[in-house]
Amino acid sequence: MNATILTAAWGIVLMLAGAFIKNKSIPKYIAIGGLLLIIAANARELYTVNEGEILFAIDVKDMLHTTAFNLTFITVMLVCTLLFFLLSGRDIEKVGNHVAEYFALIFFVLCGVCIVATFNTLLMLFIGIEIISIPLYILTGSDKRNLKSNEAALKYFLMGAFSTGIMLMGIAFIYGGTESASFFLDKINMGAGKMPVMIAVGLVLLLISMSFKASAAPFHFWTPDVYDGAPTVFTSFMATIVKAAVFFAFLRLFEKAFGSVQPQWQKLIVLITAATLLIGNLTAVFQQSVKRMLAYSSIAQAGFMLFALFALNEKAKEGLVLYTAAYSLATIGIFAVLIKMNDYTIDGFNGLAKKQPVLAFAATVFLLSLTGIPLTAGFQGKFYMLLAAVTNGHNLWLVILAVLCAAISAYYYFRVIQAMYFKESNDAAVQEWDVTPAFKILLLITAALIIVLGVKPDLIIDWLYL
Amino acid sequence: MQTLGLRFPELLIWSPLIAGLLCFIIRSEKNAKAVALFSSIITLAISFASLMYAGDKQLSGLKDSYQWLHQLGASFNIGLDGMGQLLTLLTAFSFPLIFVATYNTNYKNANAFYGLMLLAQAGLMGVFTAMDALVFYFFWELALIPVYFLCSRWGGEKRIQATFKFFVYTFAGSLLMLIGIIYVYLQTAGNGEVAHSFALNAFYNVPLTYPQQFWLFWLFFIAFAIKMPIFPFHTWQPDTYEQSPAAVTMVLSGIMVKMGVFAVLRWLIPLFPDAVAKYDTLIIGLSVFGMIYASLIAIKQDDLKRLVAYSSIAHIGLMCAAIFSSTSIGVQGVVMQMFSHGINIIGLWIVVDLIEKQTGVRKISQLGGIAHKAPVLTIMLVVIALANIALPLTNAFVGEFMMFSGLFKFNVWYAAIAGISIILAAVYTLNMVQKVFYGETNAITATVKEIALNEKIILSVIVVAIFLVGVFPQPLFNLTKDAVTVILGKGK
Amino acid sequence: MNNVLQLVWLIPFLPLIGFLINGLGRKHLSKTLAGVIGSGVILISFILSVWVFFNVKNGNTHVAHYFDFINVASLKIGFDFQIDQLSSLFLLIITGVGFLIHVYSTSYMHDEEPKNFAKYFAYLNLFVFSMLLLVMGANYVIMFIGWEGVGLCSYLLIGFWFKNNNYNTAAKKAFVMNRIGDLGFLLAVFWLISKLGTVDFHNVFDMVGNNKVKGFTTFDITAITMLLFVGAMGKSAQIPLYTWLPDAMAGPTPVSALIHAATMVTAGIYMIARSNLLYTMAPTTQCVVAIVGLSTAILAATIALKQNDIKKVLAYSTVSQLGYMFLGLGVGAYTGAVFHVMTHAFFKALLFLGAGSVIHAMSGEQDMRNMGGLKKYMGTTHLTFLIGCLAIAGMPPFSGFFSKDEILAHAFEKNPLLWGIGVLGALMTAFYMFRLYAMTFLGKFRGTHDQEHHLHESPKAITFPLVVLAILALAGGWVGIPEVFMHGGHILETFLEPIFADSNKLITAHPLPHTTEYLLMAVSVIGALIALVFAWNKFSKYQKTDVAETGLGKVLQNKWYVDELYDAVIVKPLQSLSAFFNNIVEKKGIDGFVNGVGKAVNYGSRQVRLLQSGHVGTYVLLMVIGILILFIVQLFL
Amino acid sequence: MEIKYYIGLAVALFCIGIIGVLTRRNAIIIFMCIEVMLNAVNLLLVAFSKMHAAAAIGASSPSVVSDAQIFVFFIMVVAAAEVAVGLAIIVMMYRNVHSVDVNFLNRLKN
Amino acid sequence: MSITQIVFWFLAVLAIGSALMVITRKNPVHSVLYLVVTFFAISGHYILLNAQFLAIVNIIVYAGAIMVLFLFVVMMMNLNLNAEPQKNKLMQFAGVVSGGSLFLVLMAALVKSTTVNSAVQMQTGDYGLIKNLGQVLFRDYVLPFEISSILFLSAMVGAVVMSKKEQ
Repeated sequence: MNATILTAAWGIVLMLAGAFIKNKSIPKYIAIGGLLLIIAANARELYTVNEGEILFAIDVKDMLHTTAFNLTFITVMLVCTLLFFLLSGRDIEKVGNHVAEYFALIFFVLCGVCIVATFNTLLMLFIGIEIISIPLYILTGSDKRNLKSNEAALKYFLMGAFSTGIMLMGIAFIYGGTESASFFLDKINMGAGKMPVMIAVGLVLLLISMSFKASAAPFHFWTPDVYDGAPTVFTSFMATIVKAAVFFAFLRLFEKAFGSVQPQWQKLIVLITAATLLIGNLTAVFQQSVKRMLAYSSIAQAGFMLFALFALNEKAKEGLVLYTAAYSLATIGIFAVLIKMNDYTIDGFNGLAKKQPVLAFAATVFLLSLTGIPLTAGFQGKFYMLLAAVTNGHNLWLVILAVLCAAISAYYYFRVIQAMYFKESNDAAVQEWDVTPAFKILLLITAALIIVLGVKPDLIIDWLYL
Repeated sequence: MQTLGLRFPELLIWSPLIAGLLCFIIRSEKNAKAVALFSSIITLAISFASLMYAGDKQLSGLKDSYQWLHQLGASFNIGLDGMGQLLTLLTAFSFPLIFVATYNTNYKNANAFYGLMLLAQAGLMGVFTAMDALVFYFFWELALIPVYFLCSRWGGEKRIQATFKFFVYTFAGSLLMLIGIIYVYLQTAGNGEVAHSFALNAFYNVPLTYPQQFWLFWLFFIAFAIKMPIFPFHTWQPDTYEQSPAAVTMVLSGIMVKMGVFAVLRWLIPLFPDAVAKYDTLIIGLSVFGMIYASLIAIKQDDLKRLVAYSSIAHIGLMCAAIFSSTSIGVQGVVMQMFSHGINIIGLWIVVDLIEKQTGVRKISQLGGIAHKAPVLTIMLVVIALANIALPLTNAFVGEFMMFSGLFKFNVWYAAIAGISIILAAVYTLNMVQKVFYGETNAITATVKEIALNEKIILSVIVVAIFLVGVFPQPLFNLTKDAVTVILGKGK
Repeated sequence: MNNVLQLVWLIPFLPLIGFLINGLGRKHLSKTLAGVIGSGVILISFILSVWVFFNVKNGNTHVAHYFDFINVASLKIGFDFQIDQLSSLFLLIITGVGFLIHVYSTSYMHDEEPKNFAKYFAYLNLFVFSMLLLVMGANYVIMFIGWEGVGLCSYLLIGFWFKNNNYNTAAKKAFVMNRIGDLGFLLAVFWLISKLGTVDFHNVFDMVGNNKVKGFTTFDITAITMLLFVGAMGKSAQIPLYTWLPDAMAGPTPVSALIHAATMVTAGIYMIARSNLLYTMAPTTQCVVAIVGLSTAILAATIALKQNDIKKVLAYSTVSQLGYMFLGLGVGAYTGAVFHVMTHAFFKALLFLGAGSVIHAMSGEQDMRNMGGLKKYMGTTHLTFLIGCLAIAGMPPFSGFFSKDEILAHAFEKNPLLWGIGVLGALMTAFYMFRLYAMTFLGKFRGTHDQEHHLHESPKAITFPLVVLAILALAGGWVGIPEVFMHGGHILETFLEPIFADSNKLITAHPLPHTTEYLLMAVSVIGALIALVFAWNKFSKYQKTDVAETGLGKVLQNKWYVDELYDAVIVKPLQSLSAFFNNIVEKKGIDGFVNGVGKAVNYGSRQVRLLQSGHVGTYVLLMVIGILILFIVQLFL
Repeated sequence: MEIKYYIGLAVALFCIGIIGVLTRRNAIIIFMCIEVMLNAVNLLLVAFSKMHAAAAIGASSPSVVSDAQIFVFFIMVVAAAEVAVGLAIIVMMYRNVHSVDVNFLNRLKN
Repeated sequence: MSITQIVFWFLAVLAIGSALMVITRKNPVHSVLYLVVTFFAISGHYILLNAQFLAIVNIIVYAGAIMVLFLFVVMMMNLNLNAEPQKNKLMQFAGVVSGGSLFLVLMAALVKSTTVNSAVQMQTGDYGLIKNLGQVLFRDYVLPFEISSILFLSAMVGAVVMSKKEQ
């Protein structure tokens, strides 16, 4: 709750700052400061979650429901955002003139993230998703001169709006199908037993729209183009925090509202997961541009995250938080490195280890984490997901498929590592590196975080059940 | 609180790990070399010291040491039983050898090289001491990563493809094993606060139904088979050996390959007795065919490294077959042979490396007459080669003798067919000796000089070890007897 | 128990020491020193052996346990030595002949440079060590250790002059063929382990003899003995594994004398004599042994008829003589076989050394066609050589007569046909030996002039062993005078009695009537005599002709084309098989598959990415199709 | 009136919207089709609310009806916001390429 | 056939028909106008369901403000008739088929569905009146209301960022 309100408020603050402050580098500091504040507030709420004392005692009619679980998630996301600001803040300033507005929009998105992490009624879900999407349409198109950016924005917007329509249709059918005639998750949930057709229809439609937002196949088509077209900083943000939040919402919705009838819709998840894993990994193999490769890899990772819905048990929930944390950290890091490159193709990374050992090392850690090598957070995430899936016990072939796809993913992640360490840089033109010592240190910190999480995932998981 | 003496398992992991990280930090390459050598000797000392506590229940770590991932009932549980001690000893023994033998080779940014080597050592130590499935898996993967970097950074011409194939291959295998581990874990009965447990003895006592065993078996076996490697999962090996730098090849073939064999003994046989009973004929068949197959291919090889690689495949095939004969004598032989083979093959690699360094070629057909130029080298090589073909009174004889008789107990014909490989081994080994060392010198080998002192020392250490173990194997048997009985006790 | 049998370990240990000293110090030792050390250690162990022998003669046998070699899980293999009549006898032969040959070598190898000289003695000592291990071992494993050890030494010594690749190839051939035999031996050992759980001689014989073990059938015995015999085939150069021995002549001549005539090749006979009980209990095997032995004897003899290389002739004659020994074992004449081993050790060593001396004199020339008339140049050599020839031809009272005759007599008991063929072989032996003798020593010299002017009698170090061996070759047979001549004349038989006691119990002995026995001897001796005289006359006036051999002669000269046959039937197919594995199965098949997976992924990726057409319309269409599928799955399936 | 007619009507409009999205290339028209879809939803929600009103639950707790209608209200709000942004994007694109054809820009593919 | 039903069918046909016109017209301006018609028809339905507030909002916000905005943009770009090159026939056909089959699938599933109560309360019921809705909106739904203000802010910022000229 604290975070929800404060993020919104800080968004407005930044918006106004944009109106009055002309200096381009100020907004970043305002944003970082605000974010620290918000994290503190949220952390306090998390500590005192059992006493239930919060700064803003608004009676929200339980439309937003905060527990240690989703507060922890929010904290993780806010921390990731902080890292994102710290690592890529300077690059946000490079995108265009409206720096403060960009930050404001990001804060609005964060507000949406908080909402979808805590929503308790379909209305809030809808609004949350929208408040995430609309600023993103803009951020995607924020590089106005760049046609790629335009195209990405247009595609994203049209398809996003389309999926919104589908989601609303789903909500409508759910509403019509339940005797309780309510949008509240717990009211929708009507025990085991065959679901009425209307609920089923609504469920499928919701599933589809959420899969769209989570970029799960076959509703992933927007992802590569948008991630590729959007300014890289914002891609980094979209691909990590936003995606994570959507997944969290996805899980929350289907666990609270449809958890009791999971067996009836699990087959859909199986189909989607399989398709996502295959398409994501296969397509990533071919890519020559690292940026686009990461876009596809984000789809592939989504395939793994879908195991949370496939399993829908305690381990799955813990796993999702862990996975999103690991994935976000690594992706933010790798994008932060990517932004510094002149040449986004894999060959552009050739011999990076010689030119920028620190960047190369950090990038290696991130990539290893994404591959899921032990001692990195990525492994813990994958491990929990597999654990959850095997615990669930059905469709073990899907698990096998998943690990084989993980092996494929090693193929494209390691291509970058190979380029950095084992290939000689071919371009004679020496690029000037906009790499401050602070940046390097931050990268190393991020890498360290990943390894710490890889060794002791308890650090997060213990918070979930405060 | 354990006494210091019983912290040996941890020490065995920490000392190379810390030294490895140290190597990365220090800039000077000379010092890195020294640090590596020094730490590896320390590790050796620790490992020797740990022998004094052999068979100590506390040392064999069958009790929780550190809480770790407590929600999952995993704990950082490591210990040394007889088999573990033998293999940690092998690991600790090999690394100084390797470092000294390659002391004169100068790698570019050597500190990274030695750092990674030591990390690999730490990983291997972990694998051999793990008493907890999750810890085991962790180290199983961790041992792989540094080796991957070593190979593709300092390797030969086609290193990137070769080692990458190797990496993905083994990675896929171990992920399958991870699924298996998780599945078994979910069947285990945990203690009070957690539902399940990853602890070794929990795994040993897990009740698995027949059908479960039959498919779980494969999840584990494929991972191990790739690592060992067993025909037909072996094709990564010759390429990798060919492409890797000598020191790494030694680690790979000397120790890493043993990971697979070790894992089969530690995890596969005790966990899935019925599956083993069901599939033993099939797998022994594969292994035996693999032996003949590899030996025949070895005859055709013109590249020294590939030849040794294939001969190693043949030897491993025998080990695998002997394991699955699940006779105590056969398994005892395998444990023995893991140690012997490790030493011998490292010796072989050292010789191969020396030749390549001096002549710049590995093609058998281009070499010849080295015996005139470097008699000491020749004698050493001949001894090691003879050990490689398991001549009596060399270490390999004992192991192979027992493995064969175990195999024979299992099935006469398998033993007979497998026996053919010892003839073939003689053929290709002696061929190699003749073509490379005997005959007249040629343009390439004319310049060969006698080997340097450090190499002499190393090789003689190896030779002494070969004969020592070959004549007095009994101490090693006493060391590992109990471990074997445990394995097979579970297996029955 | 008196102390000497406590010291037996010294007998093999001393040669080992010699090996180490010569081997490690080979750079620093002078030739003389190396020679002295090399021969000295053997001499000492010979003296010890004599001592041991007389102890044993007083019925003082025992098994000495030193340490556990392997002792795990119901398998207990000790590092034990067994000292009894058989082993002590062999000890004598090995160390005795061994010593003489060492002495001989000191002079024969004198042209080598010091470090090779020392190396040579090191190898020789190592050989003696392994040979002693072989005969002293108290169980099959220790025996096997020695068994492979001698194989190794023969490999090293054949390839002693390793510059010459043909020699190396010969050495390799010897080793590999031995390995084939060794495999048989090993399998037999495994069989014992799996069935009896022990490999100690006395346990095994005890269990089997008084069949204490349930389910240990005649089949097992037959199988084990057969496999052991395969081992013997390899080691003792019997059909089909004999072809390595002639090639082994590449080694220095003393080596041929020691390893490939006197000692190593008789290991097979020793092993079978050692396990005589098993063989007696396996008639089938015995029959096989007899047949193989006999046919080897004949085959080798026929080949020897046409060889011109002096050492090759001796080599084939060795093979043939070994054949006789196996015939003896096959017909149950264990004593006879061992007896023949002994006498053969004497005269064949003698012959080889004599040949060596000739070659030495001819400065490396080995082709008899370039020799002749050496009689007047080298008296001692000639005389001793003649004695050797007479002995091997089985002329009474030379040693060969008694031993060979004993074997043939038993053969006759078994089956007259065996005897008949055996005699035929004996005649051939006489013939080719005297062909050899005549071509070498009689007639006029056919070599080049500088060879002729080099010709000289060899130094003492060479002639001394010749003389000693000649005496032995002459008198060695008198320890085994048949009953018919002198009652209780067969000292050897009585000495070895305890070894073969159990077998003899099983063999129903029906001794021949004395008349028959006289007849048999007469026939063989007269036949041999005729052959001898014929050869003498024919070849003493041999002239070099360059008309190529034709018909059978050609076949014999080419050794029945056996090598070619093996090459075509075994080597070539193996080569092509491995080529097939390497090029097709490995590269195309398995690796092809592995890489194929990678290629498939790449291909799939190329195809899948086409879905990403970049058109919103297509995307939405695909999405809608996805929606449709999900609906159908959810609502109608 | 039977609810199924409303369902039919709404679904029909919804599908027409989808078809429009599928068949047209003019960004603005596609956008309008999406608006049609949204309106179909609104209609359906209102119909459902009245259906529940007639049911027992409607009698017991009347708020359920207003819930749905308020939801519709919010949908309209959001739609308005979307229109603002959407048209801005389209206009921006038009500024750059002088076309509103969604297939005109096709740099991002594969 | 009561008057309600007649009205319902009339409005239904009107809505669907004009919707079809929206997606078939070449000229964007026509499409916009037909869309307005559709909205009016739907508002009619609202009134029929006695949800006056929504009916009004629909007309004011949608048919009014939003469509005007559309119209304005279309006019500004003055997209003439053949501005839009036709999609290839295959795509159009596929689109129609898939959309149509989606409709069929949904209906096939839904007609045989038993809902809590098949009858819909027409004309009566005052929940849809502004007074009630207003109270609910500002009592229970204050949070979403505020949040949606944030939504609007972001949309506003967005519009500014988008359309403001870079200097």
